[in-house]
Amino acid sequence: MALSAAACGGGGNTNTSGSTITFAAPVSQTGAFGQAEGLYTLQGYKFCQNTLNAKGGINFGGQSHQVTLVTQDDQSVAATSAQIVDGYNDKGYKFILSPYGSAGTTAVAPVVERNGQVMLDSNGADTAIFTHGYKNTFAVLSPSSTYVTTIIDALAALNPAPKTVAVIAANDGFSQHAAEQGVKEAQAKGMTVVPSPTAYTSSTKVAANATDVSPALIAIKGLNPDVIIVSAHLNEAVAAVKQASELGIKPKLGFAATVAPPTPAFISALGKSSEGVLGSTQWVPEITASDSIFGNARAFLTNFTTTFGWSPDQYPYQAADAAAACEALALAIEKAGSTDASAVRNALVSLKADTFYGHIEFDATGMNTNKPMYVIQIQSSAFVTIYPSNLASKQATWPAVK
Amino acid sequence: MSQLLQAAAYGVVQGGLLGLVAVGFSLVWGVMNVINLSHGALAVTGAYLAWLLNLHFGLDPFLALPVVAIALFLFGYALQRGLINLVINAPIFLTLLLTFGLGLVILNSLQLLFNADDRTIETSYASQSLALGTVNVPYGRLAACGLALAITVGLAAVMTRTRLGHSISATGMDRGAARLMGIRARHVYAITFGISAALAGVAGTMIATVGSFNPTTTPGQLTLDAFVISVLGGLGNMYGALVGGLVLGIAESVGGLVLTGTWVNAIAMAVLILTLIVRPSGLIGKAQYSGRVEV
Amino acid sequence: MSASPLALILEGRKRPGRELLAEWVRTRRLSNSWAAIALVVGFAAMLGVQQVIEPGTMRLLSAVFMFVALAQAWNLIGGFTGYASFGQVAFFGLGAYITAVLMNNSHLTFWLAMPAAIAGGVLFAVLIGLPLLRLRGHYFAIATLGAAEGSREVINNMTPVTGGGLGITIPTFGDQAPTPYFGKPGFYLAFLILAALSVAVSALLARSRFGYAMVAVHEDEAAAGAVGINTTSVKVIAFAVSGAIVACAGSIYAFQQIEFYPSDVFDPSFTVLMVIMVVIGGSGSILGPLVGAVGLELLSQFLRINLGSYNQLIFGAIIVVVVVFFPQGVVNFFRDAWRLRRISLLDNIRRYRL
Amino acid sequence: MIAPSAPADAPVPILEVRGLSRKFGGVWALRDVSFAVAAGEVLGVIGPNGAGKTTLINLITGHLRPSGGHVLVGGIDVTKQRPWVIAHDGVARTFQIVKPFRGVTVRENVAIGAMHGNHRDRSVREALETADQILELVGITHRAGSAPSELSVADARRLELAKALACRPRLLLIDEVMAGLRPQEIESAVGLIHQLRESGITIVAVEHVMKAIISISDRIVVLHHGSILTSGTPDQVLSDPRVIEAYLGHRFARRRAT
Repeated sequence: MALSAAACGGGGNTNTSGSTITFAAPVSQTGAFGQAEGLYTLQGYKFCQNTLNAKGGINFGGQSHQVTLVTQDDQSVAATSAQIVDGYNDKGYKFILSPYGSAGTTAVAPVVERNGQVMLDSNGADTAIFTHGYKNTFAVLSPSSTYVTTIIDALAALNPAPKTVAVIAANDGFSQHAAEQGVKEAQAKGMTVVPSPTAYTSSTKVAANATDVSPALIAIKGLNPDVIIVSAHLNEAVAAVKQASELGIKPKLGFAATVAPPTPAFISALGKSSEGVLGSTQWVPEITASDSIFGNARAFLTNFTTTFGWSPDQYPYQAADAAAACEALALAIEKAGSTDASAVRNALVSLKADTFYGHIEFDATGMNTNKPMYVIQIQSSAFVTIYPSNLASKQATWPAVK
Repeated sequence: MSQLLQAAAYGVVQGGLLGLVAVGFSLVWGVMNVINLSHGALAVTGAYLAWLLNLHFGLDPFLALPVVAIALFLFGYALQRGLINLVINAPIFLTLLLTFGLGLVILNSLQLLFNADDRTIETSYASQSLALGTVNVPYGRLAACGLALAITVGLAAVMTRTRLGHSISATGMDRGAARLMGIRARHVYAITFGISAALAGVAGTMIATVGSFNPTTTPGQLTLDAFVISVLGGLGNMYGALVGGLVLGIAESVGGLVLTGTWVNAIAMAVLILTLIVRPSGLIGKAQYSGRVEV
Repeated sequence: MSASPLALILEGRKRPGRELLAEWVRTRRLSNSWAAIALVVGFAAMLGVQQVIEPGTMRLLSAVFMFVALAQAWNLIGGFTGYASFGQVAFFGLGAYITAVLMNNSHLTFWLAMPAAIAGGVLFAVLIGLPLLRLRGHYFAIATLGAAEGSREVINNMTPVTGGGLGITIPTFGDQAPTPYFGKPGFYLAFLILAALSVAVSALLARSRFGYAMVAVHEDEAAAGAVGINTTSVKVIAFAVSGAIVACAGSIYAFQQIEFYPSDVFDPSFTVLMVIMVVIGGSGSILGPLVGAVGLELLSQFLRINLGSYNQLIFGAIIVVVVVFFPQGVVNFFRDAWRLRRISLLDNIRRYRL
Repeated sequence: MIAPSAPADAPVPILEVRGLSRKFGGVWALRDVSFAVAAGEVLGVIGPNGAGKTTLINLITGHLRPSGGHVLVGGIDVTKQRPWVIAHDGVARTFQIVKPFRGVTVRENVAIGAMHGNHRDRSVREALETADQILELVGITHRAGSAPSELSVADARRLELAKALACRPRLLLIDEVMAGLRPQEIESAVGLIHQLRESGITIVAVEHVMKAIISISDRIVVLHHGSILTSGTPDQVLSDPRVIEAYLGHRFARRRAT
């Protein structure tokens, strides 16, 4: 079956089969992201490829084109990702799906730009990627600047809303940018940021991937913030929750963190201590839009989790990002009616599509404009959507700490 | 002030845990002149073992310690006997490279077996803490610290009072002479490495209990910590690892509070380098093996 | 005093440099110039290869060339001089950041930024070399490791200048670019030249008085001092030349990458790879690091491309096997085997086992 | 600045040590040792194990730093100078425990001395030529291409001497080059030292082999517990009852008597 969203894909079942189209991606199979975020991203790409092909591939010019996914391990090293993408260019692979993470995507973006390839960014959220005027990189996901602001918005909507928050941030681009915007949002909502609004750049800044964040926690001990927000990746967030308990630091209302809580690894690393933690996420299964490939968000979740053996309560959202990136590329190719990279790029610029991932539309910098972020809470070891309220599946347990 | 006290208290218990990580590493380095880059991987192997025992049999991590220690001892013994002894007389780089390769094999196997997710062993007590006024001392790290102290004292007693200990230190100081005394170096080395692996396993179990671990970033971090601590404390000194661990733990905790950002890490390295320049034998005493006879 | 042969020897010759140069030119033969010829032929061959390969393959080979330079650089201090630095990546990161900061913040051309990076590498080598090269063995290793980790943290925290953990970008697009981007053929050439220069510098040093001084320092510093070798300056110069090469590699690498973070260019695995390449290839020679770098980088890429999740596991296992069977390095093993007309891996294992 | 102790018109001694002392931990290895060596002289230094002989050499060549006192070479104070500076002043030495450069051949070992020592050869090629001449002089030309580890004890000592000679010293300090050698090897070594002396090199020889030291020395200094017990011509020293009693022991005394 063809993609319904495509304007020119009228042929449907009668299409003859055309040449296959290659989507190429550097993926992290070993190293820090191997068997973790890198794997989830790869699963998302694979799921997209399989589903797409089962539904008849990409249709244009009266032919249906199957998609081949080509991947190579980048060992979780950014320079290797870039090298792989250059290698793909030799083989004529113009359609690139991003590696996992901001560092890898940042390294690949200029390569794609020079080679005239097109990249769909699934999991690189650092706003820095979009400030260099790259024309060939398009991100389906929301940028880093929204990760903490959405948490603040969710907190402001809760009852009781926090009056004071503390922000701990890792020393990496993604986390610092997220914290910066988050602090502004908190102040706009009338919250007090302790120990100071710039603490995330000094006393509550922690090393990226730190497993000991006690100095930052001690810096806020005694200040009794209502909520502690951790703008960081998994290691730092896990350490923050554990060590806060060790140090007798109890936020009055609860904990929130950016990318860590909506990952199964967060629950496995914290066990019961993960209960009640809020986390911002790129995708939730309650999203209402749908498309003809994956169906709606709930159907995506059901089919994806069955295919790869995940629990529907704990799913890796990175896979949804990946599948959405892959889908956006397919839609653009169909819209362009061609496998010419610049035609596809132009099609991406004007793409407007509703998908299981929500509305996809790119602005001049390549960001998915107006895509909202969502907030989940961990309840009984399951991700529960609590924000925005129209998508909330359950009430938030609030205050989260007893 | 109360923040400083809290930081100091946390630094002490954290330092004990760090000492536990380093004690086995320091032993192997001192006795065999081998810098074991797979030490962190062995610790994480122990952590997975304790985690599995907890997951499937509900075994408390402290009760799992003997099982982990014995299993890791046997693994370590076999590694030394079957592999590391093959290049033990080679220049230091070779054992370094061998253990680096070994570490890659171990941690990639773990990653493929258990995936790369962070794991923890959940207990009802480890993340609780003893409140002394405004200062909280976490039980889990306190226990780990006590364990480090007990193990260090025990190891020192073994080394100074038992036949085995004498064999180990004699082999460490002069292998040729030890051989003349009828000590089987192959066996003694294997036992030494086995003990070190067992201690690594114990440390890994404690880390799994008070924090979390994964097969990708934890091993390298632990090996680096052990490396730094062994040098700080003084090589081959039985109490060196503990002292080095405490120094590092307190410095990171208090320094992290006083200095903004992550400058503390830069300062820690500066302290390390200064220690090396001023007192290459470590912060306490003279190194036991400084007069080593190389054969 | 009689003019006995001994007295003549003891008096020594004091010939002018011009005479020595003339003699050097006169004595050039095929037999004593083969290394230089091989280098030129190799360089030309790689230029030829460039004409027939795809740009992406050029990038892969650029990485190989870079590791050739890095391995040669490490070999100068770790192999010849016997000071195993575990912090050479500090020079790499420093070179990368000096280049990026100058090109990004000061809009300086690469042709000034790269020499500045090299100068920075030399300066840093002298600054940390003077105190640290007094330490021996493991203590030097751990101290240099500390220096590398420490310098990464300094870069990480100098946010206003370096961008800190937020990374840094070299402007390469449009009229913002202080130097037009080289592109893949350009970087292939840049790394090839760097590799060839590092091999040439190593080979020239190895055959010079300085080369013998490095070997003497490696074997015995007291004895080296007794025959008039200024051990301090030999060590510092070897460290500085090594640092200069690594900083230059870091500089070119930074320009090639465009955007990077401190953790990318201070990654300790760069140092580990340098050590592995030199030791497995055969330390203290010119060919050893060359063979080690080319062999291991190609092997690592091959495994990465073909073995998926298992590639690092197999790579680790290969290191273990090579260390056990070729403890003196592959090149040294085959050289000895050729000399003795006898190949025996068992002899090899017997040599170092307990 | 140190004033010369000799009268102004007397020739400056090539080596002078003044009040030289060195402490290890709390123990004096050498205490307040003073003597002078005139150009062209051969000075023997004897003493039992632990008397401080090797420490004395290490202090003169800068391999150890003195706890007190001064070393003057050709009237110039070189106390606390680094070893290579002293080597460039024309002072060469051998090591009691031989220290060859194991990574290179015997010939290259000697060449390293030739290219870095006092009158430095300016190219490797020249240094290798010099090495060949010196190897012939000390009689190990046939081992030129060998690795140092393959040498016999006697040849290793010769190599040690060859390395020192390659530095073209005006003052040569030899530390027990004859220990453990067979009688005929000692004889040839003695012959070589005589030859060196004739070519104008001043020699300070620390030696255990009595017969050898007597035959080569103009004067002998006896060290005991880090201090000078006595000094004088070989005959004076050997007939000194303190030396015979306290140091040389009864066996040697008896042998002298018969």
